[in-house]
Amino acid sequence: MTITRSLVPIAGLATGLFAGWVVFPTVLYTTVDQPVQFNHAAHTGNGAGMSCQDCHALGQDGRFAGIPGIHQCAECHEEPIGSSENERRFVEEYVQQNREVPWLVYARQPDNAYFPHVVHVHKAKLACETCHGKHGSSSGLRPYEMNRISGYSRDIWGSSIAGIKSQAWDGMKMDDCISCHSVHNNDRACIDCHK
Amino acid sequence: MQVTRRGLLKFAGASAAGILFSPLPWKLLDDIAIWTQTGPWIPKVPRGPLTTAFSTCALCPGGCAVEARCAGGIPYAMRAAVRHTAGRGALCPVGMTGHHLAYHPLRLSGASVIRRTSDQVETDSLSTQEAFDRILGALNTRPLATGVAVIDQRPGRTLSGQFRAFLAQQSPGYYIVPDDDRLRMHEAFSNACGKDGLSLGFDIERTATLLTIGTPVFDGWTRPARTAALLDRRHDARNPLKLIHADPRRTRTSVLADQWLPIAPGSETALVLGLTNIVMRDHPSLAARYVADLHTSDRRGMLDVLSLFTPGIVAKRTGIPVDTLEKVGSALAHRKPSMVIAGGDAAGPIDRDTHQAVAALNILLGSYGTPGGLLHRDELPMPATKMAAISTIGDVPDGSISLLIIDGEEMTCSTCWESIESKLSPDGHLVVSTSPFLTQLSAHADIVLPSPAPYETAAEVVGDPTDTVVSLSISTPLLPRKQGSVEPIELLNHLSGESVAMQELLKQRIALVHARGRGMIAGYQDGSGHRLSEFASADEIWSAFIEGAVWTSPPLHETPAHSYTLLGHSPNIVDRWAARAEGEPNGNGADGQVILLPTASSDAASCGRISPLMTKIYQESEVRPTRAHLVLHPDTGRRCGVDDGDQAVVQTESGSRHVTIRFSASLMPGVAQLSIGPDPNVSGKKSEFAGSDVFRNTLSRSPMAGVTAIVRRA
Amino acid sequence: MDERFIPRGVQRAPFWRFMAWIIPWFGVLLWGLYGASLCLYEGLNQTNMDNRFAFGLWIYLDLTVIAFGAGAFFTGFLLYIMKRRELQPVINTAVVLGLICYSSAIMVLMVDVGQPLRAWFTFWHPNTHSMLTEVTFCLTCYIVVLIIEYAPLVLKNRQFRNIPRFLVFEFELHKLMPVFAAIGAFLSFFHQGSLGGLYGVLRGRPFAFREELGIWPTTFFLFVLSAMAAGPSFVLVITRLVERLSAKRLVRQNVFATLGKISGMLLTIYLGLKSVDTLVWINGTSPSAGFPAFEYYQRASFGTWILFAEIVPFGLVPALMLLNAKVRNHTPLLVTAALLVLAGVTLNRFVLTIQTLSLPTLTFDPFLTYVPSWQEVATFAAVIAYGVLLYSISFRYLPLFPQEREIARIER
Amino acid sequence: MRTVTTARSRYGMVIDLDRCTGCGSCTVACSVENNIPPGTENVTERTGITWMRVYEADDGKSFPDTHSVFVPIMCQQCGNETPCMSVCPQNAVEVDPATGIVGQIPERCLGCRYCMAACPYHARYFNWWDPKWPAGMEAAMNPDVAPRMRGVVEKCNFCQSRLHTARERAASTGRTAIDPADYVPACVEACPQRAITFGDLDDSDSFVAALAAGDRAFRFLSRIGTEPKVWYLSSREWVRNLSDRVVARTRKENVRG
Repeated sequence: MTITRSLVPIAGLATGLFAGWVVFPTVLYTTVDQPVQFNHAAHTGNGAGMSCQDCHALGQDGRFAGIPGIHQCAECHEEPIGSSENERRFVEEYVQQNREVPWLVYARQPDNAYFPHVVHVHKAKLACETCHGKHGSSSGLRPYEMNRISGYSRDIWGSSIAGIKSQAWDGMKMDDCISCHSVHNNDRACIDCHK
Repeated sequence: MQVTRRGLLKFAGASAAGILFSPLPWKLLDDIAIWTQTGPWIPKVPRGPLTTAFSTCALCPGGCAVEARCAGGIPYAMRAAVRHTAGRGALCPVGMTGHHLAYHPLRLSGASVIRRTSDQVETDSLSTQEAFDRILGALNTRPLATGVAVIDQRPGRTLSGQFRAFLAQQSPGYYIVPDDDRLRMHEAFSNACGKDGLSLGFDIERTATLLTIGTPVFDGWTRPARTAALLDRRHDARNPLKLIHADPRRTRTSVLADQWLPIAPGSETALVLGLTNIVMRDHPSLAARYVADLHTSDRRGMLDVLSLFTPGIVAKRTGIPVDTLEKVGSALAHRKPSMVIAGGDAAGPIDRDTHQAVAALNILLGSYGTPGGLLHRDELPMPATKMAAISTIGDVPDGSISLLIIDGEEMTCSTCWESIESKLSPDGHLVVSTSPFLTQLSAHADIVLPSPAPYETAAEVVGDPTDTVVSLSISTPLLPRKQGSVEPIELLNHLSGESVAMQELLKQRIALVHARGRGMIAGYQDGSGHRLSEFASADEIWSAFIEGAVWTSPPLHETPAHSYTLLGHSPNIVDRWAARAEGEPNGNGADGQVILLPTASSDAASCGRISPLMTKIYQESEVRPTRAHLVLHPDTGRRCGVDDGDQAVVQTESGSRHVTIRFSASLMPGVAQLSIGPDPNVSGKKSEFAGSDVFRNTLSRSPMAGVTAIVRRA
Repeated sequence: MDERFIPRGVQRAPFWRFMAWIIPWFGVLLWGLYGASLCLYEGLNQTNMDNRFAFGLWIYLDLTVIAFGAGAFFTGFLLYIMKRRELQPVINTAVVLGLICYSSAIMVLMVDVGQPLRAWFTFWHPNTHSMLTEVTFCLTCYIVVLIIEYAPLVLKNRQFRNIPRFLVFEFELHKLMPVFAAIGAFLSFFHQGSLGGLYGVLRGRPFAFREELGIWPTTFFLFVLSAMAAGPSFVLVITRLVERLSAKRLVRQNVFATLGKISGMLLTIYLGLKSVDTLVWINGTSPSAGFPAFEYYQRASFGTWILFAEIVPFGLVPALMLLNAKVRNHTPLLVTAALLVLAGVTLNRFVLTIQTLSLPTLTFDPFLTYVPSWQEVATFAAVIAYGVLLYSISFRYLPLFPQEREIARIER
Repeated sequence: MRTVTTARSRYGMVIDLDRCTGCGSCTVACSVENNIPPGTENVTERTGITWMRVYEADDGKSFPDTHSVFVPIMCQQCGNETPCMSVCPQNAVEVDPATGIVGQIPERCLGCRYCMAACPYHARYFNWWDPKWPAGMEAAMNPDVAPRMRGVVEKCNFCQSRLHTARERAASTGRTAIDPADYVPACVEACPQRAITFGDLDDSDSFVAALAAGDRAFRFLSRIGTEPKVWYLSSREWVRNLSDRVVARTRKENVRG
């Protein structure tokens, strides 16, 4: 009898922990598939041999171009290369209609965050992988996980719901910016990274 | 096991504790805080490559060069192209927001029929073709002896020429332009010189003494770059500018002038004639030079009438002390070059008799045809031949128009609907308007064909009409043209059965300019000048124009006439001038009576639609007064029984309006100032078109004369 | 109907009369909550505050009720720390009043800020230089203390007393009360001061700016003193009001006299310091910031009378009255004096919050006025209704006045 | 280990009141640049948002002797005892040590408006309404500046987005310091009368430092001791006397700013 009695609070505790650690993250995020699949590995390294900068270039004025426009894809993909269904759909629905692909950007920060790629690449000499991980050698695009409340990509928070960072590139919250800036910069100000 | 209340409580308590030891509450708190920053109700900024494009602002004829910063090809900010000759790095607030007009909430989305109820304007859409057919029907089936008319809000464009060519084929066809100060000034000079078709510009950049009779030189009267030049001229070491501003109203120009002559309302003719008298009396050499030697045909009459305007009488009439008048007269006579400019206010033109007096004084001062004075402008050739004569609404017989096309947004408030209404045929008429928005005039139309908004089409900019330099440029399109908009030329083509493209017409005009070979083309980025001969063809100039270049031509050096008729040829002008020596009753605030004076900024904001963002200076700060505020001197206000901040009603013989009282001790006692400019507060609301016109039928008088009004607490 | 909840040995009005009293107040509360929810949902554009009048009725209300609520901490301090046993009969009512004042201040603040969902940022990213941080921390801690102080009172309800565990818990809490009273006194001391410092540090508002003593502007200390003077007066006035409304004697006359005496003494000290402070400000602080002090009093309704009123009729007069034993033993005069004290503190808070903002700073600034919107007034009314309701319920069901039963027995 | 120390500067502005015509270009350019939405229907001069605002001030005399001057007022970027920064309970206001710019962080702000009460220049504005543009006009928003939400305070920050752009440009060309020509706030660029000068006050070669040291220069409410970094110029004595109240002036009634 006493055992069953003391089981009640333990069951309650377990339920609470389960709800917080397991149910909550699944409910919090919604997953969306990318409009088209993209194989980074096929384009870089041993694939087509391109570098990150070939598509994600820094402009003359130092502004980062972000994801290339459809015209840039069209330079090679005017006609389908290979016979995959994804490729055919990509060429027919986007390239030939000159429509931009509404990519869901894993690393996209909200409007109020300002991140100058050029300063980090040219001045701080950071490699793309430091922040973007092995995205450049991935062979497909995983589903985009969006926080239902804040609208952020899950990549901003990081894969661990507890916010524990396993890799340098896993999670890019303000604290992550600060942890690096506090080491490398004497004069820090909010307006350095906020716009 | 039994479920007890205690058991449930324990379970709930423990799970709450469990949740506390999970990320749930903490991450939820964090995410909710982020949600307050990124919620879906907060607009997202556009993304896309950042570029710049050059164009010309077409909101007013000033034609300032603009550099548009674009994101993803859509302009998001305008700034003046710094090194460009037109604009010279200066833009007015209206021009800075020209790219917003395409998104104006009151923009018409397609051809519409307007329905008017007692206090409301509503639109029903119809297809462009239907609208064309109805207009063509009205043209073809119009009652006998009635005519077609076009009111051209912005004369001098190639399109204006096409309108005139079309009207020349109609019988009768009236080509009507706003009856503004420019027109009246040219009439006055033409009268005095016995020459027709004069086109004069004001060489303010070289003037040493400038007397402005109500001309709002610091309030949107000309390009901001010229205003800056005026300020620079003040600090000119050799021959600094002295600006004297005569106006009963306290405006930005009154504030910024070197000297403000707060003349009694309606006394501007007396002031001009009084100054003429002083100049002739104290400087007989001037008088001899221009009046005697040059065989002025009416010397006697002039001298007779001037004898009525002794400094004492004028001082009494204008409220300006005698010694001030003497000093101003002396400055005009001695600090050369000097010039007198009258009118140019968006609130309406000054009457013709005053313009005649101003022309006489200018001739007397030797300002006509002299650098620093009034110079002949080059003329822009027009590709059309056989054009209808230029007339004003007053020239059109009553009840004679059965089809009226009102082109464009009104630039000044000088043409009011009341003056048009009586000209329409009582046997049926159709009024068509081509404006992207409903404005004061187009709201009275039957059918609206919305023209493209600024920067949606290649628009021609013919240059500041007050400048001595003539210019021509193209407002390069920066935005995709909105579906449903109709270029006025398309309507004209439909009516005349032709099919000319606007672009071809523009090129024809450019070819004519090219053929004449006068002037320079200034490059779009650095403003570097190129002779016309450097361009092989009109097409090449066109390409330069599309990239933001401008053609400019300096003033012509024509010798002044040898003989003047200072009284003009206007019959009985002497009598009418003489009558101006006596004062009109001034509003003293007793019984709430004041003289109500209209004010308005003269830039593109005066009557047309402005960017929604202009609430910043019209409503969210006190930079520009809105129609909602009546400004008066505290003494006047108190005599009217109103206090600062009160809600009040101002009533004239033509209407009444609810206003908020603003006191300002810097205003002339007995007058009240009310803006006729836009009021973003009522923009698009019923009240905008309803009974708001306290100045109705009175704008044909000088804006400085004002109207009698009663102010009382609401 | 609800007899079984009413404390033993006391007489309470019949249930229907209680309801007739409660329901209108409940209506006011609902109206106020509607106004407040409009402000939360539509935004603060529902108020008549603006960029120049960034603070309005609500901040004024906050400062005033918190000054009144000072009775709670100060009575607790006197009773538990200074061992003034004669205040025992009013400690409960003081705690309830304190709880009402503080909780309503916090609720109004939540409506007043533009982003209540982010209000916890103050705890996460606190600016230790800000008086408002100090206020926020102290208020939050102190409201917890007040709840803990209120809890044993709730547990004293007849029905709760039947549960033995509650009885034990209440007893344990009682033993701890001096500790909480000490914590409460400490926290209150700080935030009453910080509320004063809130305006005293405004360098850009020379009307409110004061020289520093230590790290705090003088208004810090003046606020503490004036709140300590107002607190007992508020307890006195409310207790007397409840006596009148319920037609019962609740405490003995000597308790009123003690409260009055404490109030009077503190008010006297406050007035002395306030006068010195005012003189220093007029002759030193303000002119050296470029603002001749006489200018402040040249504006329409804000003449020097306001300064005079604060110091003489609402300061000196009640102080002298309360220091006089005869007055203290004459209830109507005593209540009048206490009301004057409260009026003085109200006026002081008004001057500091509203007059400060309406006075121009830049030479071409206008003098501004502000009239609260109905939503602001409704929220204000909701706070009063909330207070009346909480107090009425507490009075009906909890043994607020230990002396009541005794007095009733004697009188019977 | 700290490896990078940004070159320090103290940005400031000088506004020539003898050249200001009160046209409002600066106000509008600022609003365009900083994504300040158009005012709502019932907005007034007391509830609107105008980071850069032109006031009309006068010498206190009555008609016809009144002299007026137009005074553009924005955040004066106080350098000492910055009133707004010290009062913010949650560090939503800060003075950038590298530039001296007083920054307002809307994401941190809880909308208590204490800073607005603290600011003697009335340069801080509260978002009384949700930010809203007419349909479609969001396309004309500046991509470099994030819009603010309802319920927070905002103010001039010397166009920090343009500072960002200038830094990017410097980084892309390998320079450590930005080119002064690359960093010009929108109001400075927009002023048709060239009345506003901007630059590093600590750089003794800069035009702005020379102007601020001149005889015509003054600052508003200088006696409060907030050390603003915005200076004003005028050769008219009565205009310079507008700086502080202690300069005895007979105020006429109801003078409006």
